[in-house]
Order: sequence, then C-alpha cells, then structure tokens
Amino acid sequence: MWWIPTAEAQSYMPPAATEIAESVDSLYGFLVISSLISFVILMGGLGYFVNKYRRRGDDDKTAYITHNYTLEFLWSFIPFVIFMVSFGWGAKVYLDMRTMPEAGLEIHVVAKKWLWEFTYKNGRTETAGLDKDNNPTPATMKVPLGQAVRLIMTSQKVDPSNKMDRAVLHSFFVPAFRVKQDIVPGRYTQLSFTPNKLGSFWIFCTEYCGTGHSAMLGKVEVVSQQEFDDWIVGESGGGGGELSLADKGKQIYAQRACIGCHSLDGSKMTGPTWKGLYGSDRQFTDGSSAKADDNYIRESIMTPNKKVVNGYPPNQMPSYQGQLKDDDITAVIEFIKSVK
Amino acid sequence: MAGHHIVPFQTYLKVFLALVGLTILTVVTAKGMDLSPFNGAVAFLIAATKAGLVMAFFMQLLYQERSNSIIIFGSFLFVMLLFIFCVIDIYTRVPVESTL
Amino acid sequence: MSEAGKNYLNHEKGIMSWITSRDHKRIGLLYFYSIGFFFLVGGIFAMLIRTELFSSGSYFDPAIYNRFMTYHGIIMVFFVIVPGVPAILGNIIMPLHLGARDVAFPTINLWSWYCYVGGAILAVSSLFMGEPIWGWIGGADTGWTFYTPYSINFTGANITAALAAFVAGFSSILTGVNFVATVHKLRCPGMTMKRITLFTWALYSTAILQVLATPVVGITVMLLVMENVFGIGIFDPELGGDPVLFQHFFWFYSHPAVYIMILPAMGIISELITTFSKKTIFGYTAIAYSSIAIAGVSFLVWGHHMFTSSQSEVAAILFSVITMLVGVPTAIKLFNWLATMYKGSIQMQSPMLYALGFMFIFTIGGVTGIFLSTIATDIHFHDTYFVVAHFHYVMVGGTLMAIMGGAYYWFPKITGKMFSEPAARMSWVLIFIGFNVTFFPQFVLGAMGMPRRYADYLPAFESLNKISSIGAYMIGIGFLVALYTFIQGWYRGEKAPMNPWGSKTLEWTIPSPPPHENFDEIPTVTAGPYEFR
Amino acid sequence: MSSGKLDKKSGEYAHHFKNPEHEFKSSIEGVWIFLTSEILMFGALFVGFFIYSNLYPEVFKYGSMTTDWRLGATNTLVLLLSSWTMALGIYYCQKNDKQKAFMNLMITVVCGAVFMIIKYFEYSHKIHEGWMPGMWFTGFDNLHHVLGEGVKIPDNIALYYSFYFMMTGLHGIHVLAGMGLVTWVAFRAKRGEFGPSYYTPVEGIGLFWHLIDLIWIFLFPLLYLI
Repeated sequence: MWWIPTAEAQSYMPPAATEIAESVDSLYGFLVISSLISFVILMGGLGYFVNKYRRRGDDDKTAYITHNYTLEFLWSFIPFVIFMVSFGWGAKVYLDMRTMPEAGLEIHVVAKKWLWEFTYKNGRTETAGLDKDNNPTPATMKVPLGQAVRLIMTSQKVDPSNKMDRAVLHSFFVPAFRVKQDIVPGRYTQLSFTPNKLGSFWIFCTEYCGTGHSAMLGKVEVVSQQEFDDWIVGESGGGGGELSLADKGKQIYAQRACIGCHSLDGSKMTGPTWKGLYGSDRQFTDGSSAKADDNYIRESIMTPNKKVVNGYPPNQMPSYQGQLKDDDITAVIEFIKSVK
Repeated sequence: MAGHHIVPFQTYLKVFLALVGLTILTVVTAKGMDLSPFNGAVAFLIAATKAGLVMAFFMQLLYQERSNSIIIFGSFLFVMLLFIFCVIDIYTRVPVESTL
Repeated sequence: MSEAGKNYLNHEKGIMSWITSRDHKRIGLLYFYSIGFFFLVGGIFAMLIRTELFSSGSYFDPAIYNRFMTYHGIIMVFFVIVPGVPAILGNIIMPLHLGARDVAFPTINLWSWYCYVGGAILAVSSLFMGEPIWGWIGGADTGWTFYTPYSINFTGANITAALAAFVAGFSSILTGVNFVATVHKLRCPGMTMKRITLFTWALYSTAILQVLATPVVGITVMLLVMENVFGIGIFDPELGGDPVLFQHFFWFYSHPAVYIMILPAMGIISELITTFSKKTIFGYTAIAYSSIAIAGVSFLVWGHHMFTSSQSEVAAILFSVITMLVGVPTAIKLFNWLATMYKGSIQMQSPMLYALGFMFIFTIGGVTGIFLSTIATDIHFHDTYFVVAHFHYVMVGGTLMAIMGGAYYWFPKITGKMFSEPAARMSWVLIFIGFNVTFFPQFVLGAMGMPRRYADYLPAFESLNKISSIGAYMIGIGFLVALYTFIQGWYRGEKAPMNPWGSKTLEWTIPSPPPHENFDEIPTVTAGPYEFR
Repeated sequence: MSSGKLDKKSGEYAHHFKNPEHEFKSSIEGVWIFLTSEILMFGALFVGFFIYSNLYPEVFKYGSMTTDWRLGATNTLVLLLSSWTMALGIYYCQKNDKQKAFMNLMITVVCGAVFMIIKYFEYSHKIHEGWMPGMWFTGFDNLHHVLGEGVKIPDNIALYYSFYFMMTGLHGIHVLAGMGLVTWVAFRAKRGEFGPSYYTPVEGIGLFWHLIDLIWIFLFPLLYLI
C-alpha cells in the first residue's frame, strides 16, 4: 500500500529508531489516511448539503425520510470493519512490543522524584549530573546499537525514612522508540526495545509526578557495540572517583534532589537559591536572622524546618539526617561556597 | 386502593424465621464443619439466598412492578462487571523480578 | 391556571423564591448561573495554563502551574461539563419535552443543586488549604485524576478536593435518579418511549450512567480521603495496596463520565439538526438505541486509559477491542445527522452554526479516538498532548459547542427574549476558529512526544505552543462575546414568539417563557416528535 | 402546590402526578434507583475486598480470626429482627393501625441502636489491641497472643483492618442515617399521617433499611466467618 509511507512522512512523528517504531508508524499512517478519508466524506457531505439544501423560503417542503436500512447497515458495518482492522493491527504490534527478549542487555531503572537512575548488571550506575557551568545534565543511558535491551523498572522514595512521603508513579517514555511504560512503586515493570539507529534520544517522564515532572528528563545514547563495551567497564557516571570536595558536592546536589528546589542562577524555586548564599544574611519567618555560615547550612540540611527563610513555605524539605554522611555535607557546603 | 399489595403477616413471619435459620446454618457450616475449599462459596451462597428472601418479600419485589426488579438486578450486574474486568487484569499480570 | 403575563420567572419574587424553588425551570437557571460562574473560574485557570506554556521557560513556579492544571481539571470536569447539559438544559427542557409539569422529585432536584454548590465551594476552598506556596494559595496538585500514591500526602487540600468530588458526585446521582424516574413515569398520554425526543433519550442514557457509575468514584475518593486521614493503605503500595486498582475504580466512573459529558450534547445536536433542516430526523431508532448502546458499552472500556499503567497485556487487548465497539454507535450518529440534512431546508441560524461546528470538531475528536484505542499507537500517544487535544476536541469542542448551540436555541423559550443574531455569530466564529487554533497544534505536539502536565518543555515544542496559546485567548474572547449576547438579549432583546424556529417538539407549543406549571392542560401526543411533513 | 402542605392522606398529590397511585409508584421507583447507586458504592468495596483477599489470603484468614463471630452473628440476628419489624411497620400502616406501626418502627430503631452498641464494643476492642487500619496498626504482639507465637503474620495484615473499618464504618453510617429516618417516620406514623392510601415515606425508608440489612448479610460471612 503505497500511501502508508506517504502518510508517515507527513506524520510529525519523531524519527523512528527501532523496528517497532517503524511498524507503529505504518499503523499510524494507515490511521491518518483512513481518518482523513472519513473526515472528508463527512465534512464534504456537510458542506455540500448546507450549500445545496439551504433554505430558500419559509414554506420550503422537505422530504420525509425516516430511515434506510441498507445505508444504515453500511455506515455501521464499514466503520466496524475499519475499527477491527485497526484493533487487530494495533494488538499485533503491541504484542511484538511487549515480547521481552530472552537474552540481551538488562538495565535497571529507578525513578525517583525527580530523577532517573540507570544501573547496569556490572554495577555501573548513571544518574543526573552537572556540567562545568553548573547546568544540569540529564541522566544518560548508553545502549549498544542493534542489541535488544530490557528495562526492569521501579520507583523509590528519595528519603526512605520520611513516613509522610511516598514513592510515586512515573512513566518511561522514549518518543523515538515509541515505547512507554508506567513505573509503579512496590513492584517491577518491564519494557524492551532494540535500537537500530545511532544517536541520542530524549527520555520523558509521562506520568504526572509533581513539581519536577517536566524537568525529569533523561537521554538514551545509542552507540556502537565497540564503544559501549569500552564504556561499560569505566567509572560510573557522576559517582565516586578522585573529585574535589566542591565537585563532590555538585554531584550530591544533582543526585540527592537538591536540584529540584534550589537553583544555582539566583532564580527563585521552591527553596532559596544557592547563588551567593554562603555568607549572606538570612531573615527567618520567626523574625530572627542569622549569617549563612557552615553551621547554619549544616543545621538547615539536618533540620530544615527549624529556621525557614522569609518568603518560603515551611515543611517543604525533608531532613537529610542519616541520609548524608558528614563528609557529604562538608562537600555540599564547599559546593555552595563555590556558587557565587 | 389498587396496586398496594398487602403481604400477609404470616408470610413476613415465615420469611423472618427462614432468615434466622439460614443465619444459624451459615455459622454452623463455617465454624462447625470444614468444607474447604468451598467454605467461601457456601457462605456466599447462603448469603445470596438470604438477600433474595429479603428482596423478594421484605422489599416486596415480588409484588411490585417488574421494572424495579430489572433496576436492582442491573446494579448487581454492573458490580459483577467491575469485578470481572479488574480480576481479568490482576490475574493475567506477569510478575517481574529484579535481577540485580 | 396561568394568568396572563404570569410566567415561571415572575410568578413569585425575591431571592428566597428562587433558592427554595422546586420548579425545574428555576432550578435549571440556578444551575446555569452557578455553572456559568465556575466555568469562568475554570476558564481563568485555562488562560493561566496557556500563559505559562506560551514559551519555553517559566513565568510561574512549576508548583503553581500544577495547581492551575489541577484546578482547571477539577472545576471543568466535576463542576462544569459533567453537570453542564443535564443540570441546565436537561432540567429546563426535558420535562417540557415529556409533557410533564415537573421532574419526578422536585425537592430532590433542589437538593442536588445545593450539593453542587456545596461541592463547588469545597473545591474552591481547598485551594486555600495545604502548604501555601503563593501568598494564601496552596491547594491540591494531584491533577483531577487524583492518582495514588501521589495524592497520598496527608494534607487538607487533597482531602477537601476529594470530598468536593464526592459531594459533586452526590449531586450528579440525585439528578440521575430524578431523570430516570421522570422518563419512566412522567410521560404525558400517548408519549411512548418511541415518541420521546432524542434529547430525552440522550439524557435518559446519561442518567443511567450517572446513577450506576458515580457511586463508584464516590467510594473511591472517599477511600482516598481515608487514605489521607488514616493512611488505610488500600491504594498505597507502601502498605501493601495496589495503586493500579485505584485507576481501575477511578476510570470505572471516569470513562462513563466522558459519555455523561458527550451524550446529552449529542442529544442537543439531534434537536438542532432536525429543526434547522426543517426535516424529520433520519434513523430515530438508530440514534436512540445508539445512545443506550454507548452508555452500556462505555462501562466496559475504562482500561483504555491504562494501556501503559502496567495492567496486563490480556486486559489491555480486551479493553482495546471493546473500545472499538463504542466507535460504531458514534459513527452511526454522525452519519444519521448528515442524512437528516439531505434534502432538507437548512437555515444557518447561530444554533445551527454551533451544531455544524460540533459535527466538525467532534468528527476530528472521534477519529483521533481511534488512534488512542488502537493499542500500539496509544502506547506512543498516551499521556502526551495528543490525548489532551483529543479529549478537548470531544469534551470542550463537542460538549461546549452543543451547550452553546442549545443555549441559543432555547434562549427565547427560557427568557422570552431574542438574542442578537450578529453577536451570536461573532461569538461562534471566535470560539470555533479559536478552538481549532488552540487544540489542533496539540495533536502535532503529542505526536512529536510532548508529554502532558508539563510546566515547561523543550525548545523544540515552542512554536506550536505559541499558536496554541494565542488560540486559547481567542476562545476566551469568544466566550465573553457569548456572555454579552446573553446579557444583552435578556435585557434588551425583542420579545420572543412562541415558536421562533418552527420546531415541532412540545416546549414550543406553550408561551415563552413558559408558565409556572408548564402546561395548562397536559397534552396528548399522537405522533413522533419530528413530524416535518 | 401554592396552598402549602398537601394533605396526602386524604388523597391530595403533587401537581405533576396523575393520581396518588402514580405518585406512589414513581416515588418507590425513585428509591429503587437510588438503591442501585448504594449497591454500586458498596459493590466497589466488595470488589476490592474480594481481590485483596485472593491476592493475600493469609491476611484475610488471620484477620477474620480476630473478629468474634458470636458478636457478628448476634448483630446479624438483630438486624434481621429490625428488618422484620420494619416490614411490619409498613404492614400496620397499610392496616391503618398507627399505634402498632409506631411500636414496630421504634423496635427497628432500637435494634439499630443495639447493633451500633455491639459495633462499638467490637471497635473499641480492636482499637485497644492496636488492630487499626493501615499506618496506625500497632497490634502485631497482640495478634500473636491470639493466633499463637509461631504463626508468621504477613507484614500487610493491616489491610484486613482497613477493609474491616471502611466497610463496617460505611455500613455503620448508613445504620445511623437509617435510624434517624425511621425515627422520623415513626413519629409521623404516630401522629396518624399515614394510612392505607398514603404511606410512601414508610415504604421508601423501609427499602433503605432493608438494603442496610442486605449489605450486612454479605458483610457478616466475609468479615467474620471465612
């Protein structure tokens, strides 16, 4: 059917990077064409009738037609057939999509408010980070070209000790692969794809998960098998290594959800910006004030609601007591000092 | 006045006694005998019978217009639909385990 | 009974005579004022949403945007579109169509309005509860779907918002009970089920949905309230519950709710098309039964909202095939309306413009529905702007077009005055064009992969979002013009004749506005409702 | 309508009905339609109960062992009795015996009260033992006292109590509402407002009361026996 690829080209779908994506696009093309045809029939008929049978005078006589079984049968049955074709085709592609590869690369995905963590079998973990200019870089999942990938996904809390917080639903969506699967706390869901194009593709979270929902981005990078093999044995992205204290603090900032509420460029988010924070005078809602030194910052991380800065709502930030080691907090403070 | 059916006192009494009897029966079958795996089914059947008696006589479905029976059984049908489709989902899910 | 010059609007005076009225027409008007008010509130939230999305980057904090999005959804769904047609036009018109003096239970009808108002007040007040994030404004940020576990955060805002949905549900149930009983019992002599109007058929199907589906969401949001108050854990994975079961329960109501919104709208369109084509309806039986069929099947399709939710593949395929079946009666309706216009005498008055606008918009909404019920494509489109565009095409384009069409159509009957035709056409042009400008680009955005409920987006999506926002402001202006025509018509309009459109249904056989007890003498019907011979 | 309250006993009826019988039948049908939505509302809870009791059979097995079936059975009998007297209340209204109608309706109310008192003891016992729903559950130790030390109690045993309290709680609210309504019609019956030609409120509220009984008939085996 020559017209299906034509429709695909006009489909505004993102470039397809898996075979499944191509078959979804063919189905999409079929649907676009058949809906265009039915739309034209209906609206063409509408326009034609409105023009041809417009009212000429108040005593117009009209035909008295109550029904026509043949016609009625036809316009029930033909749509029914189209719907069933569409259903069968869709179900077939769906089952292909949901058939998990026997062998292949397994990657564990953990979604938190509001970041992605990708863990490979060998323990290598990728999360969000920051580049040299302190711009957040999305978590990047590297996968080799042409190999089937199976994702095993679950959702976790940022702070497991916080009883008032809940791990929430997320959804893993790569438009270029045409796959999507919700991530449910308390159990594992799975998803598979076999990329057939090199490149870097966006991952979106498509199940509403709160304030950071639209910032919960990630990337899939499809690389050659060779490059992947070299990469997988290397250092975990963003973690460990010989880093300066401030750089370590930067990573904690990106990975422990500080980034969701504290900006580095002076803009106001849920919490105060870290730009120029160190050494500044802080006014609190209870009327007191203090200078932001090491002790104040440490206290704010441990007991965030003890002193709330004027203009910010209370009870937004969870305590990091027991979450961050002493060294980590020192690193965070060093990082805050470096953000001027 | 026409249409107001008066159910005899005797009928009410008999139905009440039957209900009491069925209650005793359900307790005896559940606590006195071990019918597993049919424990649940038996208890549910007895409950359904009791419900039928209450609806037919106390609620006078037998003597009212048919439409009322259709309405109320329709509602049971829709509860069943909710149940069946939820069950279809939950019992055909494939559990996924972490392999880490 | 009715004295000269006395009608339902002026036979009693004073505010008390209105808010304690048990006259279905007055209650309908009470609904009109209150729903109109909340439509304005929900519309303001819509404008704020589109302002935030006008460009990439943020005007508002995402936390505030999420409140806009949530309250736009809650108010528009539970307090505008679900009660919209049945409570306003259904209340006023349906008893007239049946040749009845009132609905079956006038007092309960009044209660249902109080439930509505109570629920609406709860919903708005929840905006000021919870953690304040912007002055006094706090409120729930769960989205109107209240998905667990996100909605379990133990704040008063979530509790109040869920209670608001519960109370509004009560209002909906009471209206439904009333309408079913009215259709069953209060038809005038000769008015067999095959002679009631198609608007009444649609309302009857809707009422069945309201009675059977709403209690399920009632108990579901009640469990959510308990979840937030006591942490009962039925939907909380941390305590062993299943959040996907919440989605099952929620959509068991909320999918039929979509038909609660659209079925009565279709009923209005049937009336408008036949009246303004001056021709009997084509396929009365098919249209009437298709309403019932849609209502029945709509209970079995809720899983298509959950194709990606981790429900099982078997269930997904089953729900997909049943969803396809709903398409058939919908297609039947569209073709029957078209056939009604064949060899008619079509008059392009503003109500008819709205009806044709409905057909245009609803056809697009309908065919894109097939994209979403086909599983493989839905996986890609699910929770993207494609879905947003689709349901706005159906619910906003569809239902609001029909409400506006119906409002103009029955305006002379309800108020006894004529509105200004040029201004009404002006509002149609603005709303119709604005609507398509707003929502058509969103199909493309969704296909490109832009997820919904995003406070911010990638720069690649910017140009289409700009177009969409401009369209939204156009719709806003269009509705202001429509508001102007209503007010202008009511105060300055010419006196309306008994039957300005040459319609055949019963409400046009009594004076405009109708007397307090509708019919001096209950009519006896000998033929169907659309006898244009 | 405009003349204020209608004297329905002597055959007046609301203006939009054809005759008193028409009004009666319409009203009763309205009640039935309302009851369908009640059934759907409880139905959703039952569906949840069935699904969870199949997913976690242990939870529901151990849970129902901690309820006292004697109290449950007593409550069942009490409610059955109340249903019977409710039916008799209508019967005596039809027979125009306002004193007996009043007596029977009041017995119904008293039965409702007895039911609630027994429920109160059950609740306070559970609360005392810490068998509370969801996150308030603290009764693991007390459960071991009842079930034996060796039994492995599932972590999410609290789910049973969530369902127990939600279902009986919602039912209890209905009982309370029903008691209020029955009291109201009882006193109207005593004033002689009802007779063979007009007893619609008694009949309607009776249907509501029987539904409460009906739901308990299913709740009893589910929560106490299985």
